Amino acid sequence: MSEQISAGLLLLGSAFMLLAGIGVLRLPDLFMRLQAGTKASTLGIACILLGAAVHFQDIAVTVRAVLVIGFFCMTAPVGAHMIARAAYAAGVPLWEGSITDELAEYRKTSKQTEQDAPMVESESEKS
Amino acid sequence: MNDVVLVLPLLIPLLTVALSLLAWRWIAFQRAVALIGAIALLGASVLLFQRVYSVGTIVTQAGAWQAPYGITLVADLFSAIMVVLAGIAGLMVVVFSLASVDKGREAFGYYPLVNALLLGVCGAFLTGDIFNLYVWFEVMLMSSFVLLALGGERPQLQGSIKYVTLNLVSSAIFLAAVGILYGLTGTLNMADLAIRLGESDRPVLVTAVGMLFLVAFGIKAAVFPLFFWLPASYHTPPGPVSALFAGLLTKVGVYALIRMFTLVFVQDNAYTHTLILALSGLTMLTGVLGAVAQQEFRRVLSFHIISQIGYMTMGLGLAGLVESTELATFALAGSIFYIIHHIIVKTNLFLVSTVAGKLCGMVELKRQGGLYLSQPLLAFLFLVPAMSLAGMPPLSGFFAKLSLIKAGLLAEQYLLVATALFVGLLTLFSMTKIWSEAFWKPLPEESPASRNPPNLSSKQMRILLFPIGMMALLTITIGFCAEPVFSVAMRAAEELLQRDGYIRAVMGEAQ
Amino acid sequence: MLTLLAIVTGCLYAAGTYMMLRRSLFKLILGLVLLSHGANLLIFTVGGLTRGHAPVIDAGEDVPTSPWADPVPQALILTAIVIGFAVLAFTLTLFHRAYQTLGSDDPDDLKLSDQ
Amino acid sequence: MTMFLWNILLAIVWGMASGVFTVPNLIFGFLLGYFILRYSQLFLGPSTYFLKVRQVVLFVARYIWELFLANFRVAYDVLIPGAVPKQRLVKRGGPLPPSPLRRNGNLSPYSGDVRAPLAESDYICPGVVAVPLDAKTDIEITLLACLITLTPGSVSLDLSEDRKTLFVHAMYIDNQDVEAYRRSIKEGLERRVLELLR
Amino acid sequence: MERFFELDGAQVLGPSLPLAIASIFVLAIAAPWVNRFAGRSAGWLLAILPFCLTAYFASFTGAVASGETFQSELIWVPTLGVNLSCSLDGLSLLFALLINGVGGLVLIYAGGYLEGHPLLGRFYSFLLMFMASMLGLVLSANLLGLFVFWELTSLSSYLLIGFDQSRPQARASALQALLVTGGGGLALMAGLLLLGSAGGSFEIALLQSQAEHLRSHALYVPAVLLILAGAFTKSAQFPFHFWLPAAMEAPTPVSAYLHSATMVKAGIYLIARLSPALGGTDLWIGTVSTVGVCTMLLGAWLALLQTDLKRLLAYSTISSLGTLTFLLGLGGELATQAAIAFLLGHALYKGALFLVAGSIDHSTGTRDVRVLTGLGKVMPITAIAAGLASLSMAGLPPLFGFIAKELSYEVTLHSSAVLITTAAAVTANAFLVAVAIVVGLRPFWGSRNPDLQEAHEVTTPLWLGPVILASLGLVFGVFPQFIADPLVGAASAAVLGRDLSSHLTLWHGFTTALGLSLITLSAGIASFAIRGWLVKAAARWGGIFQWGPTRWYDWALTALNAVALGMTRVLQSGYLRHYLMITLGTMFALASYSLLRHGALTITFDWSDIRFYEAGLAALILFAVFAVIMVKSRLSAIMALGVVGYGVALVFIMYGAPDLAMTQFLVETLTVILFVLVFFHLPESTIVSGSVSRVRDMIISVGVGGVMTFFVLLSTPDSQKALSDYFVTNSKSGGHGQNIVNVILVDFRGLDTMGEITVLTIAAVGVYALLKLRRRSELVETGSTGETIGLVTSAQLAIKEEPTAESQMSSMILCTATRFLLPLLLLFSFFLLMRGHNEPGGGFTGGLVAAAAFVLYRFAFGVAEVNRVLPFDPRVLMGAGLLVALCSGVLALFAGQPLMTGLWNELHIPGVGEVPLGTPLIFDVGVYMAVMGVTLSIILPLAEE
Amino acid sequence: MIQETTSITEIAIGAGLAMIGLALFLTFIRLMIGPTLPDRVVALDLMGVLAVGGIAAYSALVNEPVLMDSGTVLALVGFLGTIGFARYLERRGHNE
Ligand code: NA
Ligand code: NA
Repeated sequence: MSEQISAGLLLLGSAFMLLAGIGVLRLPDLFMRLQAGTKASTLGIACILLGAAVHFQDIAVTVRAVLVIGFFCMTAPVGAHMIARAAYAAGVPLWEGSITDELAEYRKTSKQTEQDAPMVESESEKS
Repeated sequence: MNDVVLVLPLLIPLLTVALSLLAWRWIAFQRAVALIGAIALLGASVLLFQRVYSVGTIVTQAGAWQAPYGITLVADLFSAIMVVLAGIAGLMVVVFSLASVDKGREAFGYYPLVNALLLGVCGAFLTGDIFNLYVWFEVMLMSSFVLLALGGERPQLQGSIKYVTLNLVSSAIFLAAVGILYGLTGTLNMADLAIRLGESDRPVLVTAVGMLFLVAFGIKAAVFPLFFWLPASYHTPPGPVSALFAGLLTKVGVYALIRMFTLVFVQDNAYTHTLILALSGLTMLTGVLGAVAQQEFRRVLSFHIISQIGYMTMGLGLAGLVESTELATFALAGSIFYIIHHIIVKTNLFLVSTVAGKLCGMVELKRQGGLYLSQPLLAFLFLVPAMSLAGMPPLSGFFAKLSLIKAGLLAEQYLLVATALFVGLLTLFSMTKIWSEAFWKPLPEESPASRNPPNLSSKQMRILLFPIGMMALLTITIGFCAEPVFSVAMRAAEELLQRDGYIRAVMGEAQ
Repeated sequence: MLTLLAIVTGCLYAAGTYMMLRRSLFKLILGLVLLSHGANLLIFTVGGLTRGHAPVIDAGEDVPTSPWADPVPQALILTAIVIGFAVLAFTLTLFHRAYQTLGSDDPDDLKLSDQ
Repeated sequence: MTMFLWNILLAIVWGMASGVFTVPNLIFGFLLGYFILRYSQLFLGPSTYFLKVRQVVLFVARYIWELFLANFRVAYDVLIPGAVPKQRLVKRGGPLPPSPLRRNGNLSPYSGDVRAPLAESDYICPGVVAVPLDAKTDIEITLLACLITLTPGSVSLDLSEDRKTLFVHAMYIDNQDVEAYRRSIKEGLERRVLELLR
Repeated sequence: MERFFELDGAQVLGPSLPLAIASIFVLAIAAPWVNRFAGRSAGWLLAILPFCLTAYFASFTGAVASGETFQSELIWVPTLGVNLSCSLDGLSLLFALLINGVGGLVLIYAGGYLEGHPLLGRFYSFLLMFMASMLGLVLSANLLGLFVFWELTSLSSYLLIGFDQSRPQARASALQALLVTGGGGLALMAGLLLLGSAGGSFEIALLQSQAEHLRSHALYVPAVLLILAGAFTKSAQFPFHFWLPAAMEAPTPVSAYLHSATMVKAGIYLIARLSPALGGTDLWIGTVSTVGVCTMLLGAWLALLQTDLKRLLAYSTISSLGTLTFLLGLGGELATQAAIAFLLGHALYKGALFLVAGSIDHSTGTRDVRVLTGLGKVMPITAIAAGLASLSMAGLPPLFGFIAKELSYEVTLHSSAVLITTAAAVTANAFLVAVAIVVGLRPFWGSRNPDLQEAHEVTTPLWLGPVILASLGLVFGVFPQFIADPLVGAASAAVLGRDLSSHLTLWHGFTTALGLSLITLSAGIASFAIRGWLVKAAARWGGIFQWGPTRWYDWALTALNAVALGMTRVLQSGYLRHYLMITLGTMFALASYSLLRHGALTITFDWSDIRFYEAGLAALILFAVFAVIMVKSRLSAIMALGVVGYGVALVFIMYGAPDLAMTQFLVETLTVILFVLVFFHLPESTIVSGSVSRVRDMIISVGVGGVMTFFVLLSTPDSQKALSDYFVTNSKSGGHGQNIVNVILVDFRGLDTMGEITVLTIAAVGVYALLKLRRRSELVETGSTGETIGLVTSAQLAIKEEPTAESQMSSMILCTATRFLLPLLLLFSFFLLMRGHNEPGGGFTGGLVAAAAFVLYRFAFGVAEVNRVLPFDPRVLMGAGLLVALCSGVLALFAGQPLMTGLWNELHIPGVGEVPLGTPLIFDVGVYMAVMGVTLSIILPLAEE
Repeated sequence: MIQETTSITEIAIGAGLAMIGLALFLTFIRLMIGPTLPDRVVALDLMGVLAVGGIAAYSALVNEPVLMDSGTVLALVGFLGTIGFARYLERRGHNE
């Protein structure tokens, strides 16, 4: 039974990994590639680690697997956020099919208000 | 067997490094520690020498793991001699540094770096393990990298880049060769390697690996055509650093060559040692011609290092080629004597060049001058090592050259002897060039020193001249006491050539 | 597998050499790193290859389960890697400083100290 | 919190008692302890622990479920030929085509507006959306941002300087309805996070 | 090697002869002080010793004349065959007397000549040093001992010729003399060594006793040629004669002493000394006498053409030296006696004449013979001395020169080539008569040149020497029997190696030789008369002499410099790429030739046992390597490099090396971060090398790579794994650890690790210093302070950091996450450290992870904040780590165990049981601290940039 | 201990390793083609994660749990590298 579970988890995880790889290659802009790369791989790694834990059936391995999964869940989004933020700040373009960019609007207005008045008016507050 | 005296030359500099780092901001403490450490190192090395001289090769198995399993530290007479020389050069350079190194460098680890360099050098001399040798080489190299670049002046950086790059290539080759040796034999202990390579069923491969070592150590020793890093860099750092490098670093390469090609790679001497001999001749010649072409005090000296490395390897080459054991011993003893002579003389010449540079305010010989009149003591103290380098009797260099040339003649290597003699003449030529330009010639008008004379306090001057004087005295002493020194070299050479003693000492009953 | 790794090692050496001969200090360092990877892999390979089994003794036993990988090359390489890191850190900084001071990344502009 | 520690203690005690320190056994011990503790509320007095545990379990379960769903959605887009607009794939490595949404210069006449998607795809409809925050503390904001990022299809891009707005890059703004998307985050994930933490 | 050879029947003197030499050396050292304290009388004081020694040596004349030899044994470096043993026979005695006698007079003379000269003390010193060396040379019984002194005379000559160092000409002449004699000296050394190996000893007496053996030895010809080369250079024989006239740059006492009376005769001495052992063969006679004749003629002719007093004398000295060589080359009783007599006579008159020339120069300020006339009245004493000396030189009876010349004519008349030799001798002597008139008589004749108003008689020290020397010429001429046997006879006997009695007489009767003397005299007077015409004629043909050896010397120097410069330019080109190419090419060439020189090698390529993921991994690494080479962007190259590193780490994992992989992952990531930090500023490099150089580089690279591949394939291990077997079996029992790699690192091969953390520490210091230690001019951009070589630390200048931009840019999300991650990572690093001995991990990985935690903190919060959080200076932490590691290793020493021996103790922890605790674990803690300190020391300052 | 008979786990892991390997190659392509620096950073980050997965799968394949620890370390420093790049990006911009 556990053999099947671990095999399944490992396969599923690997599939997600592959998905991440394909996504990173195929998606049209950085932000979308980032999404595919971060999330599918996090899910994939979680599955693989769980599969390995099931495979070994060892408390120490399991604890470490769980800790690493936790670690990934903590760091992967932070990392993705950091790249996205930096990329956006550095002016990496969005895909031409994007329908809205409210951050750009916010930046523009806050720059203006910095000069004109201290009031900060964001896109979201308008809506 | 457990000899504390064998590990002291490693522990003392390491302790000074650690203490200096702990007191990172307390420079006065670092100076004191460096001085005490250097004195202690010299003392320990003399003790070690005494011990080895009286009881023969001594061995300690680090971690109490029997050879070939652990790392063996071993001091035979050759190692002990080298360690003493390192101790002498180290102490002299540290004393000299006290009065000549600027505050900035002192604040950024100058003294711990010097000690780390000495650590690496002593480690390389004392280890009996090929990979451990690599590690000590790296300690030495890394310290030399930093010492060379410390201060970050333009020529320093330029020189450092070449020095670092070429030495890293050497390290990479060394490392690969060690790996291959391990693959071939499954051991790292040099004595064990000597046994196993002798039994190897792949002699061609063994020789080829030997070539890798030849190149790796040849780079460190600055042998033709692998010497480029040396003239590119040695004249760039502060004087005492150059002096330490000039005295010790290439000699570690020579030491390693001698060790490897008398202990480990002796299966195909007709091939390997002929090669070494050919390289020796070319090294002498290219080095000295390079020196002739130079117009700067330290650059001249730098090229001379190369030229003299040729002499040192010449003895090794001869020792591997001649039939008679007696002659082989004699030739190798010539090499060892040459090394002894060279370390002291070369270190001293670089120190003199530093003082000359400080006094004249410039390094180019053309713009130096007048020291014969203004600094008679310095002039005399230059003349002693310079003439010794040129092989003038009764100074140390004469006996060094004499023994090698004699060995060459007895081995009927006439072309090499002719080269060596010619190179000797050119050495004399460039030493007199320095003498004539920096000392005899009046100080040129355009020299900065003639406008604003250097302000070296007499106390500073005394500290600067003390090590120079001591080493000049040593040069003269070696000349006058050439017999005892040479007979020690003979004994060391004998031990090197009769590998069994070394192997038995290291391997103990395990063999 | 030995054959494959031998070729990879050779390629690392070749690439390292080639990079070092370019006219750029940056590539020179890349070359050095490749060379040191090559050396590490070489030691690893000639030390003998054993699939999968680390030289770690399981709890309650006295020797590792056979066949174990040879721990000696591993220790050597570990030392070499760490030394290599130290050397690289220094070299990088040196080249960085050299670039700042000399204003060039071209090693051919470094002739001053030889002439 | 004390209850949680008690629970763990009970699990360990169970492990020691049974002498088997395997994962399933410990989990079993934990569950056993949970129900014992829950029962002992009767004489120990009520605790928020059990509510929180239920919340966490539900939250995690739902989150993981959403994670899977979202991942499959991305998988579809990525895997199905044609889902990803082709003209972008042709231009690998080359310079990017001029885009009205590129932020440099004054080329942002559409900001704040919704514009028609360029792609043939019905699925991918990306954009940067500003989400006003009710979350206040560092931990709340961070957790929310991380969870948003961890959900496929959205990445937390940046936080406004007054920490009141989170900008999210979304891959699927369904029906090109930005407001609906904003709402789905505010009333979905943010609400649940705040419930959990407060 | 060789034992000191004791001549049968020699008198052993004890150390008195070496002591005589040493005493002069000691005096040489003391001379400057003597000069300082004794002032004007220093010359007199210093001369006491040489005069005493003259008397001392004179006391041997009787015994020596009766055929005795005295020896002093002093072993110096027997292993090399160098001994200071001395022997005193007739030849040595003659020289010893000359050296000390003339030397004493010259010292007195110098006191007057250089009175008030600031460097007079040094002058005395050098002169005495020469005197001692020369004495040593002639007393040495050992060839190599002789050589030692030989070289010392060259050196002292160098210092004396260049005594007036401010003049470029003096320096050049000194160098020329040194190079010529030094070069000869090296040839001599080789020759002596060959001779020694042929004869099995360097003791002259022993060599003499086996002359037959030597002359038939295979090494005879090269030995003789090399030795003669040495002798000829020293004694200014053609074509090496040119240095001697140039050496006239030296102060006149030097010329008188070294360059006429003594040093230049060292070559003559050597030829004489070795002729019993080596002489008598055709080679010897032919070479020596031919060179002698040529030198004799050339010197005499050139002497006649000079206008400078000293140069006249110098060329005439060359001629005389030629005569001596010629005579010695002929060999035989008569020739030898003639040579010895000539040598003595020449030393006396030429020394005197040189000193006179110096006096004239001192008195009038000029040495130009064209203006020097009529000084006889103002300088009567000098004139008398000059007259006597020049008459002796001209060979007029009753002066000693006459006897010597008569003897030499006797020799030529009895030689095999009577006509040529006699004609040559007469010609040369005739010219020398003219020269004698020019230097010794002309300046004092006739009316005084009005330009020489200041001329005056010289002081006592200046006339004493010439007068004594010249008078001796007269005394010996009138009473030749005084010196016939004791000096000339004994010396000749020594040269010949057999007893003989000498019969020197002033008057032989009307012989052919007397006739030749008359011819010589009249021809000499005639050539003096037509000297002006001769000079003009020579000037017309002077072009020939432009092609003389002086030119050769200049050419040789120019060529040497050109070759040296050219070679150095080519080899030491300054191009790092060339250096690398040559270095790597050498490695490739040597390795591949060594592999292939015994024919082709069989290499087996085994593709069978490859799993698909292994192939995939290899392919990934190769792609990445290819990418590193090909990509244009720096960042891409760095990332590709990272992929290579990760790929290698995966290889490590595949073959069971988790520790290695861990370290590699950590190091690789830090490397990439370092690269990024450093190349933050750098622009892309735009230089693309040409296709030719690319192909060339590719060939070298493929060669290097190919060789390495072959090495790997060829050196597959046999099953001999003694080392690892031992480690595996002893790891747990002896090393108390289950992770064998870690046990190797901290215990079996702990010394490696000790060295390694030292390397790390040094590198960290280096990085820190490179970044923080700046030139003042670099920091003060304006450069208003001008040229300062001094260095300043950035702390001293307190560069303002800009924390504002940094903190603004930081993401709150990252900061919050980091607050949680930092303790977590530190905990993990401790975990790695603690378990490292038993499972993958250890001090390195632990330290690196701990450092990584702080680096992360720095990325989130900036430099200032991380400095606040860090409880220690990273440099101090490194030092502490080193110290801990060191102490853990040293503890064993106190327990009487070898360095780094693990000391273990079972620690009872209630509930857990026995926990082994040992010094290797402490060592690992030291490693942890050092690695952490190092990494922080490297990365934090770089991140500040 | 690699078992002689092929178990279901082995098949699954083999397939998994193949998928991960494929993913690595695809990601590597993205690393090389960019076009922007953040693209490369994303790719490199992903390669690290893929490697962790590969290590875990491989350690299950050869039944050697100690190998997994190196994966743990990689996960840890991979994050550090990504953050480093991100900081670099913020300062430098995407133009490399
Ligand atoms: Na390395
Ligand atoms: Na190590």
